[in-house]
Amino acid sequence: MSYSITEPSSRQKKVAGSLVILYAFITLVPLFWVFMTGFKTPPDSISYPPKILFTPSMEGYVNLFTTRTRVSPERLQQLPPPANFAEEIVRNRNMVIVGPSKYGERFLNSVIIGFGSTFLSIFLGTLAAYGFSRFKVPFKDDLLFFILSTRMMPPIAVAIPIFLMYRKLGLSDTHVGMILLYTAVNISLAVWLLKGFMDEIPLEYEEAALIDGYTRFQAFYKVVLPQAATGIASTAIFCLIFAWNEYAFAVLLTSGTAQTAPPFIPTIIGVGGLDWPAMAAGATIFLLPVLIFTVMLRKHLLRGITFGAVRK
Amino acid sequence: MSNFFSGLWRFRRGAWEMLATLIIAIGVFMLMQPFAMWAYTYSFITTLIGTVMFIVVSHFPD
Amino acid sequence: MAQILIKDLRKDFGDFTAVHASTFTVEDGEFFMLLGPSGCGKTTTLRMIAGLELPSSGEIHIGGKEVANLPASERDIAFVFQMFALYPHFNVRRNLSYPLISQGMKRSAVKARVQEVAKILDIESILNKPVGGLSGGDRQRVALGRAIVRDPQAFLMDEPLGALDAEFREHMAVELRALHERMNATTVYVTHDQLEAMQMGDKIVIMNEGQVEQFGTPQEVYNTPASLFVADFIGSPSMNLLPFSGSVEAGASKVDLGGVEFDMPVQREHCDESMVLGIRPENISLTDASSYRSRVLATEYLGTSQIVTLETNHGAVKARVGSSFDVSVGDQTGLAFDAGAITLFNAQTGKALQSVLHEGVSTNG
Amino acid sequence: MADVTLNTVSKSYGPGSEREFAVDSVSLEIANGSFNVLLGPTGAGKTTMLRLVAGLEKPDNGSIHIGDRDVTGDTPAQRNVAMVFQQYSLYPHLTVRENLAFPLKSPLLKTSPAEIKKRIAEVAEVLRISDKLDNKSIALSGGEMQRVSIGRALVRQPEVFLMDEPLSSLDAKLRSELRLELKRLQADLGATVLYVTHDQIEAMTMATQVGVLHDGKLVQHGSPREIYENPKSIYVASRLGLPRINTLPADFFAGAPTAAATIGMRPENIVIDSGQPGAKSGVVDRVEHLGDQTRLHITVQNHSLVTLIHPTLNIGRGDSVSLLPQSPLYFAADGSRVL
Amino acid sequence: MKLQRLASAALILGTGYAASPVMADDLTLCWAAWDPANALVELSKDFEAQSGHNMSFEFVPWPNFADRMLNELNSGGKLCDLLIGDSQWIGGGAEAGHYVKLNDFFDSEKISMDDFAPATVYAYSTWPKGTPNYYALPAMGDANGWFYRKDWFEREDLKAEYKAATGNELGEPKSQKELMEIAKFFQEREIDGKKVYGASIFTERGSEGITMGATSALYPWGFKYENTPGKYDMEGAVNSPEAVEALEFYKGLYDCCTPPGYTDSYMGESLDAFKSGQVAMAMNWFAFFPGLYADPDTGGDKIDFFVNPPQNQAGSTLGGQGISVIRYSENQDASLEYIKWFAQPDVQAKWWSMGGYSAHNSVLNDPGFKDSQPFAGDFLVAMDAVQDFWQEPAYAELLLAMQKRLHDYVVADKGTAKEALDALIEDWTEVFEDEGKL
Amino acid sequence: MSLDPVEQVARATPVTVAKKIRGLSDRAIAWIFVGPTILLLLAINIFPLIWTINLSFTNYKANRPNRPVEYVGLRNYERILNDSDIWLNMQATAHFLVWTIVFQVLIGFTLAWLINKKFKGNDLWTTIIVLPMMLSPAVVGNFWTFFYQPQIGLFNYVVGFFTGADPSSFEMLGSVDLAPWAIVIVDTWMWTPFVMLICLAGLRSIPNYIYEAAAIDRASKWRQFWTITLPMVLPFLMLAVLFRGIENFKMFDLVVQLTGGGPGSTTELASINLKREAFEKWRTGYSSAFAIILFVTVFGLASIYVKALNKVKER
Repeated sequence: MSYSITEPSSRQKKVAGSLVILYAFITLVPLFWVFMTGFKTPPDSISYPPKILFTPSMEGYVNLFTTRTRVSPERLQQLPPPANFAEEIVRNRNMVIVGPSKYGERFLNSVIIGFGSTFLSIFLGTLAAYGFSRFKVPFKDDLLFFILSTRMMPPIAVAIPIFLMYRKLGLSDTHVGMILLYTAVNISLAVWLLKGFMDEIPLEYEEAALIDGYTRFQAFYKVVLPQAATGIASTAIFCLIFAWNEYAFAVLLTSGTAQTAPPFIPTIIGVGGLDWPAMAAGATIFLLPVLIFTVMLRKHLLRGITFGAVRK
Repeated sequence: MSNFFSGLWRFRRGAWEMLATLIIAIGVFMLMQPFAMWAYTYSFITTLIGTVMFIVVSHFPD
Repeated sequence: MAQILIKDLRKDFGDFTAVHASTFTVEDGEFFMLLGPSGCGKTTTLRMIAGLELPSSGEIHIGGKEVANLPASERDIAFVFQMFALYPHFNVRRNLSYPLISQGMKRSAVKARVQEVAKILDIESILNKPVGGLSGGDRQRVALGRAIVRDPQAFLMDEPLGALDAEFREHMAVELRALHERMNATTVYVTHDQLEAMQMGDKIVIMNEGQVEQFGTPQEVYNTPASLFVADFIGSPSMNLLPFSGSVEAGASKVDLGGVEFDMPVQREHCDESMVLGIRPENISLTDASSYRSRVLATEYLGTSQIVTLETNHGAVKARVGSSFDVSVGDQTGLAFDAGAITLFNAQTGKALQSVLHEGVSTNG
Repeated sequence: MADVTLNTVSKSYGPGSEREFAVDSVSLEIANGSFNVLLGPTGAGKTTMLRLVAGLEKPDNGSIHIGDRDVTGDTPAQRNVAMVFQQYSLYPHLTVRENLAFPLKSPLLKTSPAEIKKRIAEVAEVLRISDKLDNKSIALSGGEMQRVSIGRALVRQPEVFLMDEPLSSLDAKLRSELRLELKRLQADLGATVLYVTHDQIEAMTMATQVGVLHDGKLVQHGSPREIYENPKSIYVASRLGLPRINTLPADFFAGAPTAAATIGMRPENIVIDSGQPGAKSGVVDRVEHLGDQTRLHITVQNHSLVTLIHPTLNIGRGDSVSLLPQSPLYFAADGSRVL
Repeated sequence: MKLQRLASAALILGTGYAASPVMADDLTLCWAAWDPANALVELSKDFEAQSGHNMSFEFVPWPNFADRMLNELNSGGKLCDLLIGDSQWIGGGAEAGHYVKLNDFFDSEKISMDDFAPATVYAYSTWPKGTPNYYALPAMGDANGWFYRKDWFEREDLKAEYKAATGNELGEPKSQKELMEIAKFFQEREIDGKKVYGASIFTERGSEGITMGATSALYPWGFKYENTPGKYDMEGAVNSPEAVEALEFYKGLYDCCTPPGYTDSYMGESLDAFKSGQVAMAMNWFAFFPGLYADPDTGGDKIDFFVNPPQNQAGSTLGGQGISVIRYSENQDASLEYIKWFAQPDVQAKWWSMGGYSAHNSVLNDPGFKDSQPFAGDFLVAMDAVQDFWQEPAYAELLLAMQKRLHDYVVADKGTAKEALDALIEDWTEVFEDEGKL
Repeated sequence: MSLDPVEQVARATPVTVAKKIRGLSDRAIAWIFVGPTILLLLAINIFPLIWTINLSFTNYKANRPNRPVEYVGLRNYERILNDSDIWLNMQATAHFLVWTIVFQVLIGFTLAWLINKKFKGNDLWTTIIVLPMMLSPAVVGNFWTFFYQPQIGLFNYVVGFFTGADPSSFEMLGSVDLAPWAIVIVDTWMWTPFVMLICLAGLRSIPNYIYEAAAIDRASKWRQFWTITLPMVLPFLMLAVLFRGIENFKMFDLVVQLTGGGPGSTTELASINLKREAFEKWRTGYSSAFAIILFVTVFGLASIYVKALNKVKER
């Protein structure tokens, strides 16, 4: 019998485990349902009672990536046989594909703006975090609070002046505008997180480098950066996820050219038969990277959500 | 409790921050409570006072 | 206060055995040291006595009552943790009251008792302070206070000075021992610091890899180590261990070390395997009269004495000589050993060979 | 190698009125090739002094010379000193070899790859870490790490070695081993070393010169023996020696000089049962058998004393003994030595 | 290394500019995402072939359309070169200068507004209303109408049952009240083993849905925005007894006869309810009718259409849009070229044939028009009696106030119809006061 | 060691480098590092904020650039703070805020407490539970509207399955009574893991020896929970509550996608109304005042939050 005061008994563990697993299932069911819906046909997706078993179909994905138009059966007859499976699925609904949908573009926008702003926030954030971590900056605490508080601001409220400013500067609905904006929002997280990571790198390393004949900048570059690499990487993922998921700014400040996926996905639904499978397919593709990143991040999750205050 | 009052008297950060926090909390409560319209009307100024006070007193010595 | 009796105590963690069948007795009122390097099972032993771990097998008697399978709360012992384990969200007074309130004592009685203990430990002035801001020493006192306040049958202490800095440790050790003199409570004290054990303990148990190596008073353990491990572990610098091969008969009183004969205590045991000769640094004298030659490698001045490191045919040997003794690096000198202080070990088993000197040496008590 | 001179160097920290001197106008000459230990408790200013010499801090006042160069305003890089830190001086993201090469690759030295290789090989040989060169530095044991740290300093061939408690994070056995090794290296290289510690054993065993610091001031500077046997103040006397020196009012025993307020007696310098006149009798509270020595805790007229006796003497608790000081040290009321 | 970083930073910044549409001859047309838009894509292929310009399209679903496009216009965005914007936007578009004034262009290209149906020109093109200042070319005529399950209406058993229950013949309703009667008849009726419901109507909260739906009841009852046009005297008009009755009727229709879950439904949901066979009747814009008719499952003989029934008078809610050139566009010439092309009678004819509702007289007045599609005749009838919402520059404020008051009353059961309309007058008064019009 | 070291250094250090190194004080370097971030934030946060304050005293409308702008003093604030409709928005916000926090704290703490039992595989399940909070709220809101469809939706079906009620007999999003709870449910599903993670960190920050000490001190499990576990997790819990409070006070994306504020104005949270005022009605001046009110509230809460953050950090 192995027993200790602080170690729960195996029975306790079993009970706790099963309750947690039960909750995990509650967590998973909606996600799983969305994933499945992506492979249903539109009629299957709205059947009552909801179908758990169904014949998988790529229709949702085809609809997601194409724009289609309805043609008369007569004309359908005259068309050459379908060139690919997508065409075939669409023809079955009396339609033809007229071109790609905007989803690809929006997804690409998400990627560009996501990575762009992440890069910029990490770049600026690393510098600032190093500055705050290592130097006596006047009003340091106030500056840090100010930086953090910018992240707490309601996006809609911030968007009002930004909208006017961007209109003046011609930055509305541009990638640059969105990258700058997301950078401004993300930089607080980046500074706080990275400062935490850098505080953990003992000062001695840099001092050793200084004595060894390196300048401050070189010491920063050769000694601090490599050691902060893990921290920088996880901070980057956090920034990326934020930019990836952001909706309010995107819906208010973009309309097409630089529009990201989140405001776009709800509009996939279409008119003339709500296209849930396409929406689900869009959501699935969009959520997948975040799911993967979350699993990668799980060790740093806590730091990320508490701005580095709580270490795990 | 007596610590709290002497802290206020001596302009110590802890006590004053507590007070400011309290005022902010009251302001936020007034903003969102479902009981009295007048409380809603004066919520903003209460929160504003609390917040400004917090910024000021956070520079008091510990 | 009570006697603690440990019998065949064993603890397994899965495949790993942390403590092998240990047996020893802590007499009533004794300051008892559990000494050993980290991972030797001393803390596990202590935790089993406390009831923080349940033993895999064996018996623990506290004050005549078999408690091996009772939870900690029913054993009536107090425990002082290495990290003090003060409740960080309480002030000093609440920390001290906690065990009393837990066992349902009346508030007024609690207050009086806390005051009393605070007086003993001289911490009355900090009773209302949060424990977070206290110095290491004060925390230590509060932790002790929390142990004392209950008036338990025994105190168990897990490296209580380990978290203090070196300067303060010395001071607290004296204070702790003085407290013991006053209260005379049975105390089991775990440490990895041999000096601390020697300084404070009435009795010492030395453990290694879950096994009890030796049991005895500090002097016994120092003078007559039961094994190579103990010889090396106790003392600073530790015992010089000179490996040699040869054979020793029971009754022999001389040993041949690389052609030089040394007197030694009369042996009670025969051994013809490879052996180790153990001699403490202060039992070596530098004299040209000896034919056992060596060269001085280094000298270290210590004020009261100096340590001379010498190169011999059997490896480096350290000798402790008077600080005024004139010796410098590179000198050639002979070495003489104090005949009564030599211990021979069987190099294979690591055990000391029985001799006149080693009568009564115990590996369990 | 070069000698180092500190000339009334001061350094203070803290805001306005609460400014405290970490180093208070210290002048010190460190001879070329000497092993200097700065000894003092936490907060005595010893690390600050080291950092001032390294250039990691700028002094408020005074000047620092290395060789005949005034380096007071120089950056650490310009001073050509090497420093071994208490811990963390190895870069965890680099291998041992890269760590050793790091100082050589600095923009100041820009050593050629061939030269780097050669020097690393030499140093690794000296420190017996040749087989560890390609390990990640975090994969090393504590002792190995500290050796590599020293190697990083050696490879530079600097003018001065600065060491900040390099052994304090190691366990006792390893510490005594490395102590000897360090001493040997220093002697072989003839290096100038400035070494900071709070461990009196390290100070006594390694130093050619010990500087005792107290509240930012250098109280005494001399050889270990000099400091132990001839302390300038009661403070210095109590820094060295284990157990600590016993202090009693000067008139406790007859024969004190008039200026003396305190008499200091090293534990080994108290004669037990001498039977001579002037001896005071006390009661033994506790006997500590430490093997190599036996300590007696004695109460003499409400004063506690610790003495050392030979382990073979058979004195037990409650015995009464008579005590007489042998070559005692006398101190004035301000703590200074009365000769 | 540092240089590399800078370079990549510049690259990322650069993509922002590179992605902006600056290439000439590449026109973007913005519209709502619905059936007619797909038709326009097909139609525009001719333009691409003729002009060499490249057309791309930005279609936004209706619930987001106004939001997104007005945002785009107000931010001075360059996303759209051409915009088919809602009729109510004309005022704001003209006043804030989002739209290019087309008079000179029309004159020089000999495009006459007389060639288009007057109601559409009035509603879709002019600002101030009724003056010859044109900011758009009528592109898509539209009104709110109804369609129903002809197959169910024609089932003898149901007909008999309906007759027995109400004493009337089951057929296209002739009045709003009859519409409700029919809807009640179908509500929760079991047809082919499936529970069906009466009617699907607009209840959407976010954009304009419930206003468009409720005005389809309000107009036939005789609802007026003002007592005297142009005076903004709303008291007694907006909350007239007829208006109150009409609103109560609409709520009644919502409460009695709509399928569950249709609390926030607009065009998409309406179509969905119909296509999935849940409802007997549904309200929607004429624009969808070609698509509905062509639907293989519920179209063809299974469907028929009727104009929004009159009550005290005939009245339909106006939809439809004109096409405008955006002033921020860098391709205004090419955009105008598109409009010129689009205004040609034969293009307009093709437009109608492909599913778009031309407003061109040559199409509408064609003798064959009425019978060209089952809903063509209804369309003409509807367009004769259309009314539009406020066409004020502050229309959004007016609309959103109405959305709130109507939804609060109809769906969220808050207060009475009178209270809702009174509150609406208050809201509107405030808006007009801010505007300086009161 | 052939070269004199002094010589060596002197040769290796070019004069310009030496000067440069000497020329840049630590303070200058600090500003080089910190400056760009501060500048960016000044440009994209502070300047606009000041602008907003200025606008809040005007009757400006962003969709009417040609209309004369007048300063109206505090009129916008007066209107907002005397508007009972906006007060109702605030109450809806409060309902959402209070209940999400209550549920998230209860469920989150319980989950953390269970996970802290360290059963086998708890890491894996924790990661799975955490997934929802990392997702895009807009997309989450969007697909939950699908689950909430009365006839075809999974939610109604599951509830119907377990309670026997007709799934189409209730409308989570369309009914005045249920809609406020519908958004609470989704927010709880999404953000409970957040509270759980922080509670877990709190629980794990309690060293085992504290419990051992308590056991030695003869405290019962019950007493241990109330006197040790709870008080020691409390700062963490505060942090979670404050953060969720701030986040839900400014909640927009999730609820917009779920109900859009409906039915009627039942779930019209402050941000949703603000968006309507600012970007649909384009009453820029008025909504700037509204924004400032939200700003100040959030800023006040954020100050408290940072205070709590530092408290936890000291652990």
